[in-house]
Amino acid sequence: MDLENQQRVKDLTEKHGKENLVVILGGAEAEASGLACETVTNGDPTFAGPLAGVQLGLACYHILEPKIKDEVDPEVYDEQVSMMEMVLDVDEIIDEVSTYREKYSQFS
Amino acid sequence: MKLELGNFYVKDIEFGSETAFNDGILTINKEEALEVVYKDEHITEADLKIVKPGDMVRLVPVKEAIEPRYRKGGGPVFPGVTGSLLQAGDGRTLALKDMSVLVVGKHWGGYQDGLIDMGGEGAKYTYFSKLKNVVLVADTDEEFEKQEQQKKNHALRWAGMRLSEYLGKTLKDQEPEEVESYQLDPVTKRSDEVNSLPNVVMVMQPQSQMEDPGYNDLNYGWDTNPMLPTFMHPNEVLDGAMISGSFMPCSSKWSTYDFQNFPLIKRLYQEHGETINFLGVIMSNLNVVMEQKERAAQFVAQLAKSLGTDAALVAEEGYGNSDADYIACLVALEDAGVKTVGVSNEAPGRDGGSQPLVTLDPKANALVSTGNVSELIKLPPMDTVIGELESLARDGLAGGWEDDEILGSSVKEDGSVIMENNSMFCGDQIAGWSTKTMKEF
Amino acid sequence: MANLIPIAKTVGANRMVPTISIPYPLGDPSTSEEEQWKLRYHRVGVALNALTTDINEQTVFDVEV
Amino acid sequence: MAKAIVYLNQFFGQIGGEEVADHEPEIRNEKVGAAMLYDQLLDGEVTHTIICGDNFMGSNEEQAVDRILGFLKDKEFDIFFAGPAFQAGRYGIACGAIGKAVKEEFDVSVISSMNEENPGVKMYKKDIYIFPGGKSAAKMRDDVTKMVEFGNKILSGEKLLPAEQEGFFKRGIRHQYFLEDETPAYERAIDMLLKKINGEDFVSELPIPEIDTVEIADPIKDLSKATIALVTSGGIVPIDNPDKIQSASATRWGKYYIADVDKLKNRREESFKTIHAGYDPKAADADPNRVVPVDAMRKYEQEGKIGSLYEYFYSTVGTGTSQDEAARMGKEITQELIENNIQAVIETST
Repeated sequence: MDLENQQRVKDLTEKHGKENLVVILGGAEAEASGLACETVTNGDPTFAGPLAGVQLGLACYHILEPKIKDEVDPEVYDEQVSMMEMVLDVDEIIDEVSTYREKYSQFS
Repeated sequence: MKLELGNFYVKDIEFGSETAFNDGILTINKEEALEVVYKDEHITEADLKIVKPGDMVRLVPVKEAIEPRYRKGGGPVFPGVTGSLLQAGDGRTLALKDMSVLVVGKHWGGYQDGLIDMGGEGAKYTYFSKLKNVVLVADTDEEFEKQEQQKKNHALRWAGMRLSEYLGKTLKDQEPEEVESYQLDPVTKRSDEVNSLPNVVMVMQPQSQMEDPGYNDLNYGWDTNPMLPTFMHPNEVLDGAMISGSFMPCSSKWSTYDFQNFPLIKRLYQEHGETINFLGVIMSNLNVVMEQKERAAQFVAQLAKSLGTDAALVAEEGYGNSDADYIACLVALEDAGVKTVGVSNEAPGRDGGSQPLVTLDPKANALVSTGNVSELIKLPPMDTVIGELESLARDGLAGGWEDDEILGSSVKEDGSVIMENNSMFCGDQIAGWSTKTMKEF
Repeated sequence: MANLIPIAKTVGANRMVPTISIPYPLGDPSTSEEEQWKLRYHRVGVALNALTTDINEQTVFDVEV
Repeated sequence: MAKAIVYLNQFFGQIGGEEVADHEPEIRNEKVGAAMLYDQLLDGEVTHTIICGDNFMGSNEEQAVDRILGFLKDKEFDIFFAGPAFQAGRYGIACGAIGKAVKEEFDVSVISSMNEENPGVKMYKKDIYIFPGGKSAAKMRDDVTKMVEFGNKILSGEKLLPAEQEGFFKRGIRHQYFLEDETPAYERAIDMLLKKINGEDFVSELPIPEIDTVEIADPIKDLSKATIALVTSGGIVPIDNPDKIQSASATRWGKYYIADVDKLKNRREESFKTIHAGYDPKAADADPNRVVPVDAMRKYEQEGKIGSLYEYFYSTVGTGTSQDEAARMGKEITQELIENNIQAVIETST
């Protein structure tokens, strides 16, 4: 997760509180999504950004996860996401993100 | 040629009224044995000790190790050295196994002498800590070399050979427990089956770098310095044709015991007729003049080619400038189409960061390395010292020193030592026993 | 000036003049004083000339005596 | 408790990216970025973080290194970590440069990590421990974990295993090692021989290292105006060996005045002899000019072929002397020769 986004998440958390924030990831690749999830839960694993060593423990999901998909207007989802859903390795992405969420998220 | 080595396993050694070997026990009449030692009038003081594996005993300066043997029929065990010339390697020789005769200077050591710890952490550095040893500790009146760093150690080394022959004689009329048989048909008269296997020679480079007589390894009593590489039967080496010299830092040396038991040769014998056709030994040497080094390498390659050699093992008894002989020999063989493997130690310095051999060539691409001559070794004090501990620091042993800005003297007041591997007695076991290698750290 | 030219090469020497042995690089004691001097004078001269010679690779200079 | 200091570049030190790569070196009394991770894993404490821009280090290496060494002068630390630098070339070279300097100045272990493609590996693997690392910061935790596990091992005084087992890049540092399975040399030799005969793969226990090359010096233009010095590794010294040069594995050298000497007198005349233990001393003791040809040089001086022979000759012993020591002594002697305006050297070896 780039340094600007880390700063954004950090600022939003300070403004709204950890419990009031859910991070939805849209990454197309499993490893990067996992890293992003790790960043907002356990801190920046590359130790390069503002979230280095900061364990926010935020709730974090990928847009492809059923739990999130069910919350979205199917028409909008169809328009925005379904094309990608067909070409991405959904299972691998969900698997990776949920691994970090289960390990480090304090909220759900 | 067929050599039968009749083995008698020594379970214990003790002093007694009669020198005899019975039921695995070697008994020595000390007085009578010392008479054999004193036959040379240059021996001024002598004593015998017995040391066994695990004894907390340090021996220094150790000059030689010999396996006691008896030649059936009564000829000298070391033809041309302890008696007249005769053909070694054919017939039966009896040997006292699991023991050696060690020769230790009572006071004086030199560049070429070494140290043995029979027990404790130092024991792993030498092969001889695994053996039961009769130790001849003696002094001589060889005044001319007392203060010299390089010593011929003539009186002591020869006394050791006499003593080992004297002990070997106890086997004279006995039947060995086990007979090792070593036989090779003449090179041109081998079976088709054997001839179809890859032809292999063992190339030996014994230490011969002193131009003055008295220091070099001897081949049937002949100084190996002015020698040109020659073809020998491996049985000759195993049966006393070669004796150790008195030059070269000690860990790089082959003792006479090493020649008598040369593990690389014995191992080639095991493969003979199975995976290889063992042609024999090319006995080369090590030189001090560039042209001599090149000439020797050229002779080795020519002999190998003429014999139809496919592959060779080359072993070097030394390091430093003799690495030039070693590499030259490996390269000459490779250039002659012979696949070579070399066995030697190396000298990358105490810190391990220097060039491992003084000359290098990419053709030497298969080397077995048995140790770092300059590795620093610290050893705690021992209960007993046989010889004179101070000699390690005082007498210019290759791995010892009197004074070093940082390390002080090699010998500490409490009897502990710090030394270079250089002075471990035949410690790099280049004859083939070494379980040491070199690794990157 | 070294006898073991392969060693000199291996350690990176660029201008090399061979000498005759390790223990006596510049004078064989088994030869006459005159011969020894001739050899030493000649080979040191070769080394001095080597210092003035432009080279572009490791070079062993020829000696005549 | 063991103390560690960590070196990071501007990016991992959270200053910023390429736009601040000129960031000047600074030291902070806190754990910045990856220093936090080091601190979590270390059996000890990270006390300071040093941050320096990669470009600053790249274009002012000497100044950057000096300033950082200056920061460290009054700090107590037992171990130094640099990086990981992944595939970032400038960062890798910076880690190597500062790591080497810290190791030399403070004699502490220095550990870094780089991807094998990083040019810093080749440049500095001999000088510090470098572990093979990932290509990007995604491997931060893995790479730091490897570094710190090894660091913990060093701090505990545990015996270190060979490079191939510990995992760091080989440094060209070779030590003897007793094989766990005690396979004797004769088995290893036969095994290698049979494999070589059969065309199978084998591993040499002594891989031939790359041969050193030295830049070729320009030729002397006018020998008749040059002062030339004699230097030897043949161990020729005054009879009492005043500098106590060792007979083997030498660490000392000496210089001996010969301005008033036409030829070196020998051992019997109580003048010069050799203390070199690696060769038969007889010929050199009888006539030291055989090793240090003062007599021949004087002749050429008289003949006007050379300007002059320098008033000292330099001597040490070559046998068993490590390359590093030899190089150090060579540098020290060269320094003196240059200061005294010597144009050329004839080096005689035995």
